[in-house]
Amino acid sequence: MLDKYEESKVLAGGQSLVALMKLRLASPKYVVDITRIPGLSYVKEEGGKLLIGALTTHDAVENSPLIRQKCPILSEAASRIGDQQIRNRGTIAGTLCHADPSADVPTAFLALGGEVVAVGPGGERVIRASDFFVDFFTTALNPNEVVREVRVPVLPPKTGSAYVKHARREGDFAIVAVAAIVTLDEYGLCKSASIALGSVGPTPLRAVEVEKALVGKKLTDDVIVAASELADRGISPPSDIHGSAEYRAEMAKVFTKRALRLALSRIGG
Amino acid sequence: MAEAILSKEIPVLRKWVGTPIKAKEALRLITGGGRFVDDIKIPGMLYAALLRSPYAHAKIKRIDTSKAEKLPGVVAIVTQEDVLKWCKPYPQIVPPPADKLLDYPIAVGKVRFAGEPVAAVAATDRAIAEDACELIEVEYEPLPPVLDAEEALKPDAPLVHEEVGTNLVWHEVFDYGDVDKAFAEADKVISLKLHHHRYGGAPTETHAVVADYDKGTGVLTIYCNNQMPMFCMALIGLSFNFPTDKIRIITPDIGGGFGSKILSYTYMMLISILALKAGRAVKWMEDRREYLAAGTHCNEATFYVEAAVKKDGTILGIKARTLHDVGAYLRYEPVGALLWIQVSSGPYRFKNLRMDVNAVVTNKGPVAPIRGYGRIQHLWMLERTVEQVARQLGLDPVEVKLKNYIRPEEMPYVTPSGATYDSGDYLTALKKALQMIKYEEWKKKQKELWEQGRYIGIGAALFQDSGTNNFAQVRLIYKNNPFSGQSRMAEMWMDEFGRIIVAVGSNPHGQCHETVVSQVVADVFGVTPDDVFVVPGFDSWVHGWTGHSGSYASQFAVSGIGAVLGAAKRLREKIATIAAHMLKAKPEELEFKDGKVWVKGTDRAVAFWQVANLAYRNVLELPEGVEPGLRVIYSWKAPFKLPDLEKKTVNATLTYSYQAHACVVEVDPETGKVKILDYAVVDDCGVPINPAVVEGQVHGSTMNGIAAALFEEYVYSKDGQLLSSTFMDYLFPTTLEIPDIKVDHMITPSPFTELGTKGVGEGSLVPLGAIAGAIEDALSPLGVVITDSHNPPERIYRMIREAQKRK
Amino acid sequence: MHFEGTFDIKAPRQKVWEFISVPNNVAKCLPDLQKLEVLAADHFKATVKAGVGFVKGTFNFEFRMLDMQPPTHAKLSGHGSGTGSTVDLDTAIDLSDLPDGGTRMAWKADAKVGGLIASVGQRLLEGAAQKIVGNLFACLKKQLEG
Amino acid sequence: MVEKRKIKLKVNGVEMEGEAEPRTLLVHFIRDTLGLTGTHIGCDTGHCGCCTIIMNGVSVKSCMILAYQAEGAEILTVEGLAKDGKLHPIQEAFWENHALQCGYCTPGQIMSTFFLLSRNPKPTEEEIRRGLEGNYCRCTGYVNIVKAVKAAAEKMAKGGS
Repeated sequence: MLDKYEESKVLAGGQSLVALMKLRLASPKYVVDITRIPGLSYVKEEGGKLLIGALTTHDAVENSPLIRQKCPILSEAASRIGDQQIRNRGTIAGTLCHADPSADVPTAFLALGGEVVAVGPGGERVIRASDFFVDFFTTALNPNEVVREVRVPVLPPKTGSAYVKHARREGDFAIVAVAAIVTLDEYGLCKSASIALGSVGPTPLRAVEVEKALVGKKLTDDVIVAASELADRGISPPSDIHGSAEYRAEMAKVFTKRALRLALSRIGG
Repeated sequence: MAEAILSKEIPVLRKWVGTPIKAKEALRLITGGGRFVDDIKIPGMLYAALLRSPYAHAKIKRIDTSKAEKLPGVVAIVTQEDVLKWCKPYPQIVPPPADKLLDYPIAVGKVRFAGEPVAAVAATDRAIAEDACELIEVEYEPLPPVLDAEEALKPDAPLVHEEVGTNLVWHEVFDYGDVDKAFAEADKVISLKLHHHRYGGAPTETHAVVADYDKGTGVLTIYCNNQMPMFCMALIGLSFNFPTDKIRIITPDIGGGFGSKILSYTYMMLISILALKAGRAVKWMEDRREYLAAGTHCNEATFYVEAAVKKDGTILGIKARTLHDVGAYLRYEPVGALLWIQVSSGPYRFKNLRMDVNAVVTNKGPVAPIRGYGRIQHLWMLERTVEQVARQLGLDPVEVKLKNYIRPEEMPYVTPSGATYDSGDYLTALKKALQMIKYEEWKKKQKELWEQGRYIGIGAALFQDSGTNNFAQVRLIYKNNPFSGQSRMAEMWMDEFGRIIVAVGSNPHGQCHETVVSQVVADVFGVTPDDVFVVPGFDSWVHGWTGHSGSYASQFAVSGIGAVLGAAKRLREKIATIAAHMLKAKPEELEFKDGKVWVKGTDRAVAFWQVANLAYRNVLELPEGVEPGLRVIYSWKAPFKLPDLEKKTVNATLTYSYQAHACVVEVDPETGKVKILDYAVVDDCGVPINPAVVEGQVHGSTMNGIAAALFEEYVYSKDGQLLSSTFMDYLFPTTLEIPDIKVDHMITPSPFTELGTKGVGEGSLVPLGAIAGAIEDALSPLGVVITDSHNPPERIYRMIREAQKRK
Repeated sequence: MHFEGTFDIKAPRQKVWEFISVPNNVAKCLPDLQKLEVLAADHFKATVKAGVGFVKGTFNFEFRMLDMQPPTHAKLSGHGSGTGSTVDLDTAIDLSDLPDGGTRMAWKADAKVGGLIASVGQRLLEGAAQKIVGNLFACLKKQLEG
Repeated sequence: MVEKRKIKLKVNGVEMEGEAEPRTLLVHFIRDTLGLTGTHIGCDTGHCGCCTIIMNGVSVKSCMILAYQAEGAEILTVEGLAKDGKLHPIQEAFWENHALQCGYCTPGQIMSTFFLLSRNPKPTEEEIRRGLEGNYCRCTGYVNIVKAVKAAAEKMAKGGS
């Protein structure tokens, strides 16, 4: 159907799109409201993954006991979105497809190495987080595809995660946001580290250099501090009145450090 | 306390005055029954949208509305041609040459700031009107914009108004005491350059107008949310080619103002012209982007300050050169550049002051009389200066302030500029505020915390909230300005059933005038506030008004209540005369109680309705010479004098409320973000009529100040584009940014007002002073000096980095 | 906003010059060209669609080729409006020979954006503008070599 | 111009219907078509919360929803709170605590409080502040609003509707 209506835009909650339309920044010819499609709001566990219906609201993601227990960083990111009314209406697929690099959930989603299930005329396909975000407001979805389901891994034991953001006001888009997930091995060394940065480029970005500097090491504070210093590698932050590119680059380091400390402090036995 | 300030002329029982009764107007507002301009619907009403300039400075070469006119639903379009047909330029209050400045409700020939209206469309719905705006073709010739006051004064700077020939629209030097002597005798001279940023009122309701032209009667009714429309009437009357006797202005409930809703007279005229052209009623509701872009920002000011001081911190004198960036048009300016004269030495005792004042036009939004208008900039400058005096002398800022404060026994105190501070105890107030945040404990903790790398700072400041202004002060801008003083009109009547009704010429928007008036009147007539009906809103055909009427300059408790008391006295006397006749007693033997007039100490009484019946229907039984009816008007006039144009002194305001603020902040040294850990306010506005209303005003002005200090700034790009143009970037603080605000009160009655009341409301945004001081205190180990009134994280971060480099 | 770049084209300078001095060729490289109206050899109107992702606006541009110094230097200046915004674009192109017989094109572009996009799009504007301008010149190169 | 379409929904317990264009916002539909003007508009970008209503049990900003999306919805606006002349405890608490001045943001504040207390009857101060984050107020500094929400919670615990 999206083929039939060129220049159409899917509305999955509309907490971003409607605002842009009101400002007359976006004027799609057609708006397709999918919020009424039944059965697209759920959270379930299957094969080591959490399967989240496309239309699950941020509020539901924030408060889902399953997500809080098995993938707390996603709830944490969702809880930082806008305000209660926005979280009541906005959906997980909506914010992912909107692909604003300063939004909260996309950054956590990238760090988690999640995936989306896209449906189109040609059937279904799975797109990995690392391939999903293409540019500002641009994803790997074809114009005739919609997201049916979002999948994130159940975090393994000895894993700590944290989503932190630097913003002028609580609910604002981040000046810099960091999602950090670290897993320790039985010797207490860093088995894996996944760090994503928001608001420092056209899409959320993985802080690959930082991750490399952590894996295999004992995560002393010195190691964390040293690794965080690499957070400005390979980013291209925008400038606005709340933070210049240089400031964002510095804050990327600071908040990577803070996210890592917090994540580490959260690792249970 | 009460005794001292009991009215001499009328016995005001203090039963209701001073009681925090529930606000009468709140009932309709909590049930969705409030009526705001946007709620008004008139048959056949059209909806307007404005096309605004994308350029900060450009010639308008051509406007082509033909495509827009063809759009179905479009009824009328107004551009510069229509405006020139309907309007003369607005009168200006500046001396030549700036008095030649041409200002209209819409851009004529040239746009002078991004967001200036260029065309207005009326259509059958708002969306169509907006579509039509997109179809209007405007050919611009971009001109280089000038966006900074100092740049604007350079000889080669682009001219905002060619007809004026300079961007310097007003310059005056005010010299009080012997400044040169003070500087000659100084142990030390402290010099600073300071910048006070642009922020705004940002009421939750934006500007709105419904203009309804009735062909039959020729009457033009303007529904609006202007907060002093009858003052604006002077501007409208002098520039609008429409008979003033046929203009009726109505303000229903108003969703906040904070000074920014004083300048909407340009919109009142523009939408009226649209309605006249369309021949139908037109509604215009401003959207938030328009509100933020179109000005009504506060005065942006740059200060070059020098303070002459003694080693012990005694301030001998201050010299300041100030540059006020007033934006593209004067509108209410350069009053904002003058109003420091109400608080020239702030709470301090120094007598020698030289102010070199400059008002400059730029290609930014025009400024407006925002809460604390003109005084804030000056009081903030004094506060920064005094704290730097302390720091540069190695003294405690709090000690230096207390040392230099005016003493309570010196009240009433005449300032260098001739203002008379009526009453107050600044020292006690500041100490109280400091106790409320546990100043001593924090001072002790502070040192340890610094060692742990935590930057905690304490700030304290006291600003006056000067209320009830004397318009004669504008004669110090230009001697020919034909206004002076301050006045208010109230009308009061008892209907034939004995009910009391009051109409006051004010335009309240949260000040609860219906409530406080009914409290005062209830005490005069010995009834309850529920027995007194205060006509809501404002209607120029119903409410008595003078050219000073409106709600502004913290004064209703003085001027409005002054008029109400006067009217109540007249009505009471007339009722007493008739009642005395009915009771065969002398008026002075009577007392008013429970809806009856009694002969004191007896059980003889007549009910109000019986008196009213005589007055309205049974008129042959009225005593000799008493006119039928029970309806009176009273106009109150403040006891002001004209200024001394030689000395340039004036008693610019009647009352001086004040607030002492103290706060504790923590600065995150890695990010520059400031967190408020504790905040306390001590307020003294004389005798409160309704303490709950007063406390609400204190909370609000405190939030306003916190917002300005840490969150809200109008930022322009180097091309003159407003970058903080939505609530995404103009950071209105929420419940999560504003801390709980502790408030305590002092009551020092004003000797100059009948009930000892003082105006309250502007609270003079003291947080600008207190928070700047607290940040500077927190970062004192680094020697950071706060020179800007707005301190967002990146700015603080950079100052910290630079300081660390220096070390 | 100021952008600039340099790239080499495998084509002789005269050919490059002849190509870029023709409105039709230049217009082909404008983003998502909707409509082209050539008014003179150095003067044309173009309707384009530009933006980021689905946040796109339609702009009506008027371009003029100025200061033409064949075959070394040319200026293209355009004014566009749309989406409650205005765009003023000034580009300068300098051509020089390369030893291998190719041509080096050095370009500069200054863009001023006003109105809605400038005031609400600041976070994205610079990146977006850079892409659009970059693509324009990349496209010229492609056409000349292809 | 796209032609209008009829929308049916339940507002404050009453079945209502009216016509709207595809681009009509729910808040305009409620105010202009249904004539319920207690719900206000304070910005263009979904920040201020003046237009907050309860839609299908949750608080939403009616300026961020298209009228078409409300087809068949159950909506509660500030006009629907007081029952047969008796104020809702939240309204009483706002009045008694002087939690409003100009009153323009108040309906939104009250509807957000309604949702907050429906989900969390005994909120801490922090939870209250978080719950009302999406509702701007310029007059009160939020101090008395937070007080009022606490008071409302107590009233409702004592079994006031």
